[in-house]
Amino acid sequence: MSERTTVHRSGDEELYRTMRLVRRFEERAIELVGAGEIVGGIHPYIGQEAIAAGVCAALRDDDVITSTHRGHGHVLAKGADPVRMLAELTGRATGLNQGRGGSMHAADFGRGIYGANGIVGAGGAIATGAAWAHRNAGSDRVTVSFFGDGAVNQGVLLETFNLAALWRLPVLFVCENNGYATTLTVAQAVAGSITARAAAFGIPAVTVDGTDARAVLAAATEAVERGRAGGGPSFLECTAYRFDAHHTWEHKARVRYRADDEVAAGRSRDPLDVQAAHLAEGVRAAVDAQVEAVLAEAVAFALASPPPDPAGALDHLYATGLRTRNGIGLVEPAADPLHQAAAHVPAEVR
Amino acid sequence: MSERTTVHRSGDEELYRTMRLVRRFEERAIELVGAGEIVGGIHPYIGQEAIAAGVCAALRDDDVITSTHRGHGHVLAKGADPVRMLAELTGRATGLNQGRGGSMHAADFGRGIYGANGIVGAGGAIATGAAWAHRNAGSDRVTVSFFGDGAVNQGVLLETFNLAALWRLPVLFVCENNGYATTLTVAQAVAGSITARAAAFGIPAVTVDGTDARAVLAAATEAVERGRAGGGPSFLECTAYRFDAHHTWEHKARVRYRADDEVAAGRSRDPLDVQAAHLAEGVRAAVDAQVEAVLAEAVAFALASPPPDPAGALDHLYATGLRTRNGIGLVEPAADPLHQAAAHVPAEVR
Amino acid sequence: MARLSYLKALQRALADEMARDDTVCVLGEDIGVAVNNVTTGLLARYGPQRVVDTPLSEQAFTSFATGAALAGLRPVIEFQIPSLLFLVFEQIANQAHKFSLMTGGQARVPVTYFVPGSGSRSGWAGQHSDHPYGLFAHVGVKTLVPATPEDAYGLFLTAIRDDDPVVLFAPAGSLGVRADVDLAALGPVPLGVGRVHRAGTDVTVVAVGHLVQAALDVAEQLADQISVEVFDPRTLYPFDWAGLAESVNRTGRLVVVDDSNRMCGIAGEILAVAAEEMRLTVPPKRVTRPDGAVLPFARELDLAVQPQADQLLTAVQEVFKASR
Amino acid sequence: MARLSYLKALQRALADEMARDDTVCVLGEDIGVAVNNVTTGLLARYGPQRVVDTPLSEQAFTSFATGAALAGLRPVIEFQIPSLLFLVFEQIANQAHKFSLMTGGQARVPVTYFVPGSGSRSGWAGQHSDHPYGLFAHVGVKTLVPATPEDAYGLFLTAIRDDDPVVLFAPAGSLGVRADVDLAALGPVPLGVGRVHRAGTDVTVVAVGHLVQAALDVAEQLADQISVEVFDPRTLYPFDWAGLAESVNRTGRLVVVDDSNRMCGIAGEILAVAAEEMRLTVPPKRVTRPDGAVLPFARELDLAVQPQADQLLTAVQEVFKASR
Ligand SMILES: Cc1ncc(C[n+]2csc(CCOP(=O)(O)OP(=O)(O)O)c2C)c(N)n1
Ligand SMILES: Cc1ncc(C[n+]2csc(CCOP(=O)(O)OP(=O)(O)O)c2C)c(N)n1
Ligand SMILES: [Mg+2]
Ligand SMILES: [Mg+2]
Repeated sequence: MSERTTVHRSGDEELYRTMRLVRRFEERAIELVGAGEIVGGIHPYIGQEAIAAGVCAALRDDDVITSTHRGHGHVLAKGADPVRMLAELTGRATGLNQGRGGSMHAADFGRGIYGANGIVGAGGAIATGAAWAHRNAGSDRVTVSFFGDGAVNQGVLLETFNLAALWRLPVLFVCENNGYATTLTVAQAVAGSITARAAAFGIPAVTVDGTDARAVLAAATEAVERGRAGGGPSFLECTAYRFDAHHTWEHKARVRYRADDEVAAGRSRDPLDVQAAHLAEGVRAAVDAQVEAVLAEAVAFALASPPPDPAGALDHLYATGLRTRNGIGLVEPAADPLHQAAAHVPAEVR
Repeated sequence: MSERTTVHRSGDEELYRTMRLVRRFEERAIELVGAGEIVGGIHPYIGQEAIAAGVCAALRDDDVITSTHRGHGHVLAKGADPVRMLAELTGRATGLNQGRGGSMHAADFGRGIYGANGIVGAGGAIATGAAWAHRNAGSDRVTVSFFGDGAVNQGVLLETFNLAALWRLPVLFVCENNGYATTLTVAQAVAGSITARAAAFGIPAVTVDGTDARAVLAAATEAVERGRAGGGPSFLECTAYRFDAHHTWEHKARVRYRADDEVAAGRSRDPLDVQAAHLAEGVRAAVDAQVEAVLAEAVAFALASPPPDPAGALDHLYATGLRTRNGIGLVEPAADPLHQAAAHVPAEVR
Repeated sequence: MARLSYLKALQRALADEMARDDTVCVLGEDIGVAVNNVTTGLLARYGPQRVVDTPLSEQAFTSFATGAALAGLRPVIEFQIPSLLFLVFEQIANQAHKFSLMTGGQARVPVTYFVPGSGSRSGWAGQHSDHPYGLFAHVGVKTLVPATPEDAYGLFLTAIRDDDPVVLFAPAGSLGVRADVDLAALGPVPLGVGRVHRAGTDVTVVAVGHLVQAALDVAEQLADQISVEVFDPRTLYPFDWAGLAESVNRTGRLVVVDDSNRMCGIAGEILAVAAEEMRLTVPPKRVTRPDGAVLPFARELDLAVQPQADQLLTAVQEVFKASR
Repeated sequence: MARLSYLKALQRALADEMARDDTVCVLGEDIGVAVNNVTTGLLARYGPQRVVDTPLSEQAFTSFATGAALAGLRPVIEFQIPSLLFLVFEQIANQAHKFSLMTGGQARVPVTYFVPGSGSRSGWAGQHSDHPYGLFAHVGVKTLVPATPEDAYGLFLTAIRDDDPVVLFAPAGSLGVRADVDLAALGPVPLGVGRVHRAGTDVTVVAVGHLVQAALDVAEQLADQISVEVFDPRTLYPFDWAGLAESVNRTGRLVVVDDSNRMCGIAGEILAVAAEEMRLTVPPKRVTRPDGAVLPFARELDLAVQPQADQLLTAVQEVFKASR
């Protein structure tokens, strides 16, 4: 592992810190959904924290990720500010996306987070194109695309495996197999195996225990190093169990698709406990307290932040600042004077 | 092989007859393109005749196929009337599709030919859905989907492999690997191998010499019998060389992508010669003469047939006979009084 | 008379058609447990041969339905998100829609594509809030947007029985609408026949989907000043041009309210035909989403991008006041 | 002055931009050997890093271009068939188009999608003959349809330099158009600025793409009876409403000719805006493809479904004769 890649998040304590941050972020977010402060609900990441933490600990700050509808874990683990992230979820002008994206589109381009995505399987090709741009620019940056088990049935993702393999691109495909795509089990949805799909394109594909952050980190590190060294794409299937609902609407409208004892068994192996076992006496409690403070600040900041001004509803519709007609046929001036200058331009490539 | 499946086209002579019919049909069609009688050109099937002949010889009349942009071979081998087929290519009212489809959409539902298709990879899911309908209706019909090597990079086809495998449907995927997708070689386009893509979904996948009709027939028969018996989908990669242009436009605008000696080598193994070697003395000449007569009739019939009446340009736009506005905003009555009754209703399912 | 919700009407229509015709089958994601409350109970009743929980392979299962339809079935596909119709646009517009003409009438593709919850569901943001009915009308796929429980029932029936591909949008804003209906009188609603929900003499308001309720509210609010006729096309394609002409030729004044993008949307088409063929006495108006709209997440912004009742009210007043 | 064909203008524009800006790259099928004669010579000059022959994976390479654009490149994608844009509608309309707004302006997606040979190429039949520009205008993706060699050059440049996704249609009927141009004066053409090809005072004809030539022919034929102004919007979205208003407010009479489906097409939008905002003195008309058109194969049928010059001529005469 080169020195530059040994980032601060890869120690046992930091892995645990990331996981705890994600866990408590989700728990607070679920409360805010219940309180009506987060509109539209969320897809909680609880139970899968070791995957985001382990994979992102193998990355440099300038590496890139694409995420999913269940994206909070990835976004936080890649280093987005939890305070601005929560402001985004609560639809505030101070949010990562100025309140324009919400849970399913949270992004932080400055940290290589090319966004959560509302369409299953859509991030893979985007990640692979970014990896290609970086490679062609002579950079050794690596891109990671996270997706669920449901995504391996999406044509565009399978097409993407071919492009990545054909052109030996520095991309790591991380499939989070949490057993379900909403209510459909992997057995009902996937003929053959998940790793076989990537392997068919000649992509090295392994399965790791996605509840063990150390194991995930080790596997991801190997894959990321291979990509950085020009060895092409890799595929990692990380198994875990989704502790909570597919989406918070399930909290109200209970749909029956998982037996109670299955859920209990799934929850019995908590990835946070697995990781905490590696910590010295007292560390867990100290980290937990730090995380609590961060989240208290995040909630306070989010709730105190102003909502966006409706006059700017169409700001950023076009990166060039083009204004077209509104719903009654008028062309309004941009409410946000910065609308032309805000786009992120990656320095390395241009 | 059950008695019903031993169709008349599966003997050596009949295999040769089918191949010869396809070959000469294509050669006559190319002449008609040059003469301006076939507008828009064709994708010649020359060099691949053993594949259509061998696969279709394994099928019953009530089995179903979907075809491609390079579809004449499949359509003829499955039993469409060459006379009405040529009338279709020349855009006549007497054509299989009443002149509405042309080369890329020729269909004959009465013979289970669900149509050539202008979009690469599009037939696979259609074939698989038909196989599902038949299976659920208690029929033992099998469906074959033909496609080229280029199609294994289409997401929808890869998705379809999963559905077919998951639901164990009686469908045979036939990939005609003729070395090129237009100008792109298989090596440039396909990471891993073609058969590995199907195998990844648990579909039995084999490669056969697609210039040897007997070999194709044997492999197809095994796969078709498996499907008929409830054994699920199969995948057959048939290798061959495209003797002629990707499309007849190449005859005018030469694009360089195949070396002359490669083309010469490819053409040196002619599937018609391979199959003719199995025929008794004199048989080849006799069959050739019969085919010549059929095609002479086809050309004469096509050229003598009337073009469709422009007043009926929108006939069949809707199966229900719905008429909507034409290009100047008027609703014209149907020119074809049969427009409501023409749809093919498969008796077995309804 | 029974109280029927729009959502229950959809549920009932599908159940009734499956009982009546055993070639009707339904495919979609999570329809076994009926996450959208339309396919409730069907898996238990009809089994996995007719009620198919699909993997997340929208393109494949959409053309799979085409193949099944060509082989004689009448598949219904439930899509969880309106923008999934973008993903299968090739399969609907370029395959299913074209089979009949391209085969010279040999084939028909009776598939119903339906989206329970189209348009904005607050907080679902940019990729889950589209209302792409205009796209289907443009390519010529039959496009239905029922606004009431009776029409939800009747148009769903009609869609399933139709021999062509049909897209049915059930706007999120309509799912909760309730009405007192005579269950025995429910039946198919013909394509291309609009419905006048409220008669009026001064201004014709054409409203699509959930905006029919908004239009009725506005009409009521203005009742003492302006007599508003509320016309619901019910099926956008084919469209009831004759029915609309009857109304507009009487009122001479037209406002359209439509929750889809302005540019090349259904509202524009309606204004165009009115300008071409009807006796407008003053310039017509439309209230729509903006050009190229992407719905922002925050509630304030999301609402600001959807057509609002007060905009409609203003437009009606302006059209009424405009001099001939 | 040099004689420049439309096709050569496209070729030159792409070559010039690749030379000027090394973040410009091009992806597509068979572009290495340049089957469409636009990417001619580029592979040899710039190598496979910037000129990428892609497998038949349109969805993946379209979003791949989005990713590359997010990382700082300016990809251009050549599509062999107009209906391939149906196949990638999700990737353009739901991904590339929405990134800027959904990320609150963090991201931009400067990708150009271009189709050399849109509309009917005789004999290519139902799935190869579409003109789906209206779909992109509806969802709000910048949509360009140049009609002349200069505009093909200038708008291709503009598309590539634009920071948003842009779709450029080069109609099959335009590729052979030639003009005498001053090569040194060629340059970018702004979005949303139409062009009056022929000035006139009686009737404004708006023509899109290759139909500009047809409109000019009709104008010439009618020259001794009717003074026809031919307005070419050049960019359908954004549209030059002000430019059109200037013309229509002068003539008071409007005919639109457009080779796309009637329902919810660009011609309808133009009529709608004219009815709302311009001083029409008589009802406007449009000549288009039929509703829901699928182009039949046989030449006679194919032609019967496309808008014809004689239909335009009749429409202009009718609008001219109509009483105020
Ligand atoms: C292409 C697509 N199809 C359907 C949906 C609706 N949907 C959202 S999440 C989801 C399940 C995804 O399952 P998986 O990929 O396993 O991820 P998980 O939710 O388990 O994290 C579905 C069906 C969607 N967003 N995109
Ligand atoms: C989805 C799609 N992409 C591109 C095209 C344009 N096109 C037509 S045939 C062809 C090559 C197909 O190659 P292959 O599948 O190997 O079949 P072959 O032509 O060799 O028979 C291409 C690129 C198309 N028709 N459909
Ligand atoms: Mg999952
Ligand atoms: Mg090939």
